[in-house]
Amino acid sequence: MPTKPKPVEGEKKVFMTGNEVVAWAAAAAGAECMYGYPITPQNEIMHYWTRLAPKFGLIFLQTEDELSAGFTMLGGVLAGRKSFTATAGPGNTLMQEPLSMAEMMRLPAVVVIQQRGGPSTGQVVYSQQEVTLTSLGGNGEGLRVVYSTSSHQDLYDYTIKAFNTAWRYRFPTFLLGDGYQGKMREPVVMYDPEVRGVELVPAEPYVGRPGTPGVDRPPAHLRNAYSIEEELYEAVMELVREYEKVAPEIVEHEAFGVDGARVVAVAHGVVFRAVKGVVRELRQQGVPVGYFRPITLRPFPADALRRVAATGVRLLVVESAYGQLARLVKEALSGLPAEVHGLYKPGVLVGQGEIATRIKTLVQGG
Amino acid sequence: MPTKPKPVEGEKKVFMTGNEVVAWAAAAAGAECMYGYPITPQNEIMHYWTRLAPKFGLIFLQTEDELSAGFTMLGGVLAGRKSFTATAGPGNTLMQEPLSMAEMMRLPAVVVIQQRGGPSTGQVVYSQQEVTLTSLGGNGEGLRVVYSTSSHQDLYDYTIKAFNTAWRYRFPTFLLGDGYQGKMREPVVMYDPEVRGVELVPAEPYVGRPGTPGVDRPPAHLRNAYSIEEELYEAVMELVREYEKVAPEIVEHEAFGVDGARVVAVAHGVVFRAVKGVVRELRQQGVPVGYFRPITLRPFPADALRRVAATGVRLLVVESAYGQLARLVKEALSGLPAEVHGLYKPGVLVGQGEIATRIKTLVQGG
Amino acid sequence: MAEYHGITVETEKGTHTVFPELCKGCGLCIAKCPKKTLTWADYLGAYGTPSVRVTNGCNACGTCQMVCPDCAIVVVRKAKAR
Amino acid sequence: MAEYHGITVETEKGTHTVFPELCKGCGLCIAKCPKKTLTWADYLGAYGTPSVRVTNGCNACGTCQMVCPDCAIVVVRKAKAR
Amino acid sequence: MARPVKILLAGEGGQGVQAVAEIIAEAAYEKGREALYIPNFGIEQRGGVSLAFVQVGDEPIGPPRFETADLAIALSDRAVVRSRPYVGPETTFIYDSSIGTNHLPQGVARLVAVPAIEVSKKELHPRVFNVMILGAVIGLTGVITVEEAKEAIERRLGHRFEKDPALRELNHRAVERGVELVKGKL
Amino acid sequence: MARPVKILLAGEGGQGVQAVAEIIAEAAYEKGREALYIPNFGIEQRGGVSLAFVQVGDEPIGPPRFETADLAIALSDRAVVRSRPYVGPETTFIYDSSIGTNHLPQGVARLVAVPAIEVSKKELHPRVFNVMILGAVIGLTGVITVEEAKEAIERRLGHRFEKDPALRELNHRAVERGVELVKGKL
Amino acid sequence: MQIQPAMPRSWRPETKPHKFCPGCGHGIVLKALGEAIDELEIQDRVVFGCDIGCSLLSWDFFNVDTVQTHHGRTTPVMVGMKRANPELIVVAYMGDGGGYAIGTQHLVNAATRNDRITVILVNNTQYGMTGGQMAPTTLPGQKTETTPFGRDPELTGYPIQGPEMVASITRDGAYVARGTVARPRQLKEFIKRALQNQMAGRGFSFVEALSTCPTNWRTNAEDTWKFIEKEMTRYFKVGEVKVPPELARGKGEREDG
Amino acid sequence: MQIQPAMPRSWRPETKPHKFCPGCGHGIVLKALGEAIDELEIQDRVVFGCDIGCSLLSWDFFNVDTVQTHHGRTTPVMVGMKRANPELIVVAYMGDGGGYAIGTQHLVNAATRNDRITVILVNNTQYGMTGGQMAPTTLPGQKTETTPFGRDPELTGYPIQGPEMVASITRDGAYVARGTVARPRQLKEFIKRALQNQMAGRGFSFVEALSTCPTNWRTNAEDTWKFIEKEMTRYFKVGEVKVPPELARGKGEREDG
Ligand SMILES: Cc1ncc(C[n+]2csc(CCOP(=O)(O)OP(=O)(O)O)c2C)c(N)n1
Ligand SMILES: Cc1ncc(C[n+]2csc(CCOP(=O)(O)OP(=O)(O)O)c2C)c(N)n1
Ligand code: SF4
Ligand code: SF4
Ligand code: SF4
Ligand code: SF4
Ligand code: SF4
Ligand code: SF4
Ligand SMILES: [Mg+2]
Ligand SMILES: [Mg+2]
Repeated sequence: MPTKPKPVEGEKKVFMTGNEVVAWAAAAAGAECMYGYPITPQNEIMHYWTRLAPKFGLIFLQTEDELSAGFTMLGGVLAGRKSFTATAGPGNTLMQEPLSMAEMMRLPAVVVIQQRGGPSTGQVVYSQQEVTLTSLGGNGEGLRVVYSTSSHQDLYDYTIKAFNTAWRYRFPTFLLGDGYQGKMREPVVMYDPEVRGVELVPAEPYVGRPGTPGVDRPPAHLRNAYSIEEELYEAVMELVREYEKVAPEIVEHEAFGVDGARVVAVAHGVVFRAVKGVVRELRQQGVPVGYFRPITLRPFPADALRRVAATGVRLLVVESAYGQLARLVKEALSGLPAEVHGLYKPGVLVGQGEIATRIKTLVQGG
Repeated sequence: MPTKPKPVEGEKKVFMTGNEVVAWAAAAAGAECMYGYPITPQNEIMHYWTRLAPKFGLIFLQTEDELSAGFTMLGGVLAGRKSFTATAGPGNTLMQEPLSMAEMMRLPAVVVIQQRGGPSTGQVVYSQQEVTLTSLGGNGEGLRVVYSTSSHQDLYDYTIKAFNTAWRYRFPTFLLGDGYQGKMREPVVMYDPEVRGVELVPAEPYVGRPGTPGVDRPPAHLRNAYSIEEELYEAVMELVREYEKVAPEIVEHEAFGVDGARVVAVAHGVVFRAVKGVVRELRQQGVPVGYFRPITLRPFPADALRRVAATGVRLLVVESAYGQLARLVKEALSGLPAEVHGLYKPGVLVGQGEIATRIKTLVQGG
Repeated sequence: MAEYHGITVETEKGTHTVFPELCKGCGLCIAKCPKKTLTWADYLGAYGTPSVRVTNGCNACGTCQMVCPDCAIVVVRKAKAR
Repeated sequence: MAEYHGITVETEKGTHTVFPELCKGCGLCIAKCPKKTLTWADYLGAYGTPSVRVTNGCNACGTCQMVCPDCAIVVVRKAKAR
Repeated sequence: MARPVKILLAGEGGQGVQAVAEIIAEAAYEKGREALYIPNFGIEQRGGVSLAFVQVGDEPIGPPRFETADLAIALSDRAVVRSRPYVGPETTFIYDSSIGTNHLPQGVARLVAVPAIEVSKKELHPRVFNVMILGAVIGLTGVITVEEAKEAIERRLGHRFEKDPALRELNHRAVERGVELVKGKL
Repeated sequence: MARPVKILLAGEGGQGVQAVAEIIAEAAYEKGREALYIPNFGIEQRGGVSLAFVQVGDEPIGPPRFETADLAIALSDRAVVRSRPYVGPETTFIYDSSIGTNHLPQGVARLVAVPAIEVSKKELHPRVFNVMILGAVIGLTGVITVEEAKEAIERRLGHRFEKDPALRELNHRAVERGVELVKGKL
Repeated sequence: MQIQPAMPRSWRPETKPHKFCPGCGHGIVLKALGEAIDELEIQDRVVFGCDIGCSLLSWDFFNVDTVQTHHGRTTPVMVGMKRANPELIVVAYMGDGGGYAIGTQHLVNAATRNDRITVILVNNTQYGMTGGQMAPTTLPGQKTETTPFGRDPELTGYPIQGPEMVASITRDGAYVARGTVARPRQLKEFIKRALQNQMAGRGFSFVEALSTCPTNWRTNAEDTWKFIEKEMTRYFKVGEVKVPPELARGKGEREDG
Repeated sequence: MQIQPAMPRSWRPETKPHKFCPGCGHGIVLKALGEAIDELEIQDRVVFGCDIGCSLLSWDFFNVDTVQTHHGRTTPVMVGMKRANPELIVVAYMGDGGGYAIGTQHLVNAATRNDRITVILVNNTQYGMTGGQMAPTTLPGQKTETTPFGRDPELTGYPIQGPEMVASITRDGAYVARGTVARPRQLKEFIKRALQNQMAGRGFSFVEALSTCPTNWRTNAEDTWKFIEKEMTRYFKVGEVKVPPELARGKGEREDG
């Protein structure tokens, strides 16, 4: 669609809510369709998208539920448009059905999750309780990519990256934020990806290519159902192999102060902001502490974390959930004698005071 | 309902399919309502239930989908009847929505999962790919009980136990089988639980108790939505505390030959049958190998497995999935230097030959 | 049961009582009153916004009571045959 | 494209061809034929069950062709004005 | 540990292999032995090859599907193809001599053609074809006796035999003829 | 690391605390400082107490919610109650002197009553009550200057001021009066 | 004691003022329901199920056993409950989003099965709780957060005709009506008849209530009434749509409020 | 070359005989669809979406781009596709379970929104693929695996009136009809008109096809025809239910097969 105006030209710094950032970033990433169902705290992504739509020729449909949002999204993908949706909480639970189809058929798609409190309706505000669901949901092996953001700049950068990852590798890709990120305002630099040298991976139609099927070209016959066990085994193993092949290209993390640390705090999302502040301050005070932030929760930066853990540090997982990140950490560290401690606050932000206290206790061997 | 005839009187040995076993066992456990939606390979549970229904005064409704099956089931539970449903694959994915409500509201419920191949529609036959989904599905912390069966006798015994666990502890309880178990025929002893001294935990109504609410008694005001973060935090932590308190009473496993073993194979479900045969035979041949079978996948028998792993054995996780059981194992063994190896065959049964070969290689240090 | 403190005004046709603790100041009653006899009050309602009060001309039709979503108005009509 | 091997019978009004490779022996055509001129054949169909064949009296109405779910029958009517 | 006997039956939808498998397993069970039977199934309601896995032994049976059959019986060309993954050097492989097949497995213990389709058509009745196969399995494995097979048939079809005693006779003859067919083939 | 200034504003739905928070954060941002603002929200669309968390500093802001405010302003009794978890020994706690409350926090750095409601009613107009509060925050924290506040107000309401210049005047007076109100209170 | 508010007996005074916004029609619908419960004297047998949507704000509204369920899922919860204990009189209370969007399959299938439950669906032409997005009931041209330039029927069709749809798939036992909070007395009568129909075991009972949402409509009281009385009724016809023959002959004729 | 089978050009011969059971009506419906595609010359623009249910067996049936989706979800997939590329002519093909049970919300809302898609729904009165359970379309007294003693309308109601329901919630642009495999020519005509209606951009097009399932009905050919022609038509009226004015005046009048 080269004639449409670019949603973001050049580069500019703005002050806005995270949900607005996502809407702009998706448009900047070349997304053309958003299909979605309202749920707090992601609603404003749809609100902004519908306002951008007429200006930039974008498509929007509010569907009848999240099942439909997910499946219409895949319809858009099949037709050759970069499509995405956004949801949260119980909507994320439902979203696993369409996303499991995307996994099996290896369809790209971008899903923004603004976590809220769970289980069930829970609360509409904030948590990190959708880590397991987003990383491993559905009746399969979790062959997907999950980026966990912790700032508006992340929201912008990784929304763009999510579209590229999804369309490059053809695994459904999630952007995992939360209600606080969605609703807060902070500065962010928006840019035209091309200005930064980020090439946008183009979308190709899966159906409706030129020519008559069976005459000029073979028909596209896309399926997700297999008749016998061995047939599916082959299909799944093929997916797994591909996933494991590309995982090293996708995986991302951020670490600080891990060399010589006695304690390394592991956190993601907005909790990471709290951890980062505490760790940097304690380091300045000379406390031997570092942090490790997985940016991709799936694939998980296991190798990098294993290298950190192998130095004999104690790990403290800090999260607004009851051990969901910790589960990924423990899996990653299998076979290593590293202690993994947890500071779990499902549904509430973890205070910097308690993080500091806990770290200090651990440093002192408590 | 003391006037109704007992579905199973005394004790008797029969030869039937696993799905039929489940229907009889549910009736014997005092279940009164089944609400369900067809899906292979669990259909016959409903088929048998509808045939038992008129004889034993049982209630059945085929709902419009699995969401409805789960929520009608919870309606039955609220009205004071032991209610259950059965599903598989994509149906299990959808079932997480109602089950997350049960978790939040601490409602008992029994859900039979006959796993099939995934992700997506996959195949309708067999797999162990619903371990993560069943143990940790939904937007929460996985506060539920999962029994994994590996024989018809298990199906009978643990169906009865599942109802008792659910109604005693008020956590939703899953019976995790698979299509092979559902469709195969083998001998099983059916019995009236009371004959074996198993007391059936009674169901109590949550609504419609005697008296006028607000006049004779407070009204039941049951909710799953909370307004602010701290309120939900308290509610979730209360659930977690209760869950952790009762977990030691619930957790179950089975082990053999682990003392002095160089390799311990870990497996559940029908794969365990294969592992058991191989391990017992190798043991007879003098190979230092044992097995560990988690019967509850959630809560996971972590302590027991840690004791095994602490002896320095190598573990081999064998499963018809790509590392789903292994993930639970690795989490459980956090901090221990035990090697966890995997023999993963998503969607197909693992052959005894390859299990034996792999074990021998590991015993020899390969 | 909680006791509410209504502000009762005797009207020609009966009494008109407003319960500021319940009134959220939505104005539905004012807009719906066929006689246009309701107006904003200077006492505040439940949310600290102005409540309502009756002025002259109320015919005790009860419409305001009926449409109030918060049961913040009670209109009592004088018994006719008295 | 695969070539099919039909068994063609000349009837009074035209030709009647059955493709056993396609025929699953459901019998829908037999039951629906207005002239009751179709019957089980001794050649087998796609699933190893008997296929069908036309007997005397076919009026080439094409009903059997129309209702066959597997396109296993072709009826050709002789051009009238010949 | 004594291993169970592992039998694979494979045929077209209408050939009745599932009934044979069920009868064998149930008869063994009734006789007090351990038994397990599982059909294959897939997405289609009809049209595929029908496989039946039967195991009979004296200790509880292990996994429901086995890697290698002791005895495999394939009754159509497609059935031969579908059986091959379950066939090994220890397998006795039986197939119907009337099916034109190029897919016979190599390197099995024994490869035996039996004219079951022909015999059932000519001597008995096509409808008892599968009962003859039952006889053949019994003849080859001895997992149940002819008597036990007859009792199992009686439990299944007794109500029909009431009305038509000749049918009983036909079934009995079919079992026996099946046993005969394979006599000396091992 | 220089810590940001942490401001909590709490009021009833109609009192306009979110607008104040937004103006402060945006003005700080425009001035090139780091700023973060987040409202609280819950299940109800209306009726609850409205909380606003604002942070202004010179380095990127940490978590969006803080444990302890440097400055907390509560404008109703319920707001006082909801603010208490965010109040500590370092907190300057401001409340409106007209609200009858028994819930004032103890052990804070300073506890200051300001007659904002009364002044806004009597001297200005109830609708600029929140602008006065804005002035008070500026007066107490200096996170932005009066000039910057006025510019921020201009960006928000400029289109309305075009039609009604008196309104601009009123708003400016309100900011200034807010600053005055707290002068010397620290 | 002074004059006290005329709350229905079945309301729970401890939780009043309730949690709905000023001028919200939910309050009027729930007053009608409360009065119907009082008049039928069934407070001890009613179970009230509320959806997610603003209806959830009524989870502690009544002195009646209450279950708050999931968005769109109140119908199946109440169906399962009623089938498990037919002595209960169950009310499924939901919004237009819950009933006509995410929960349509439940509504349609409960209606088809003629489940003996009473569904009260509050049609406020949008999604109240989530801040005012389009609903299947949104009027052509109406601005919502997801139709910021007005709902375009070319793109998203016309407002769904819920009671008419339910009528098209039910048989004689069903009761179907559309009321409005602008006529509270009639609305109460419809609700009462819907409950009576359930009590008589005849069948599925459905009342759509046109309702106000000044918060998301951004209307003052005057415009609120205008929207519900003039705009909404252009698309939604108020009245009984289907009345079982027995009920038609019985008491409880239509009254206008 | 000898006489060759009269397969529609758009069928894919490589996958024939197809995977449906002997006597399955799906084959007749798909022949009608294939012929309609041929006659309209749209093989290069059609995208065929099939549901889970026996309809999935058609995932490689046509020389037409095809997507097999999830149970009940074909409607949204095709809606999303059509909106993303309106040049495509999309067909959502599903069973009565997929359309009237698990996917009702999608059907109802796509109809309400007047989405420009064509839905073909095969009504075989039960769930074929899973072995013959009750569907919303099961006839009173009909035995299925989950109504082993016959469907009892007191417990589970009467067969759903799908096209009538769709008609009740659509406006002028929609095309709604019910055909039957017992009248293949008429069925083809209905399907053709449904496609034409989409091509003209008028609106939602819906054809329910009464269809046979000898496998689960356990009927021989004689009884199969009897059931569809005599039993099913007692509850399901064959014919056009809603025809856009433009289409009514146009070509393609109803023909009986
Ligand atoms: C599965 C799921 N999806 C979305 C939501 C978010 N949500 C909560 S209420 C609501 C809409 C409410 O609208 P309506 O049903 O019309 O009720 P109203 O608030 O207008 O009374 C939505 C979409 C949710 N809670 N659960
Ligand atoms: C979510 C989900 N639930 C259940 C199923 C199992 N399932 C597959 S097909 C089917 C029913 C098919 O019936 P229908 O839609 O009427 O199609 P038919 O086979 O009769 O043509 C069901 C319930 C599934 N695949 N996915
Ligand atoms: S309708 Fe009720 S709440 Fe609204 S202003 Fe009038 S009295 Fe107050
Ligand atoms: S009773 Fe009638 S006239 Fe009087 S104030 Fe109320 S609405 Fe107006
Ligand atoms: S209808 Fe077709 S498939 Fe069926 S028997 Fe006749 S020719 Fe064969
Ligand atoms: S063409 Fe007509 S008459 Fe001839 S066999 Fe076919 S159906 Fe019968
Ligand atoms: S948002 Fe609308 S529907 Fe919800 S409580 Fe407020 S006024 Fe009522
Ligand atoms: S089961 Fe029924 S619907 Fe499915 S393919 Fe067979 S006959 Fe057709
Ligand atoms: Mg609404
Ligand atoms: Mg069907």
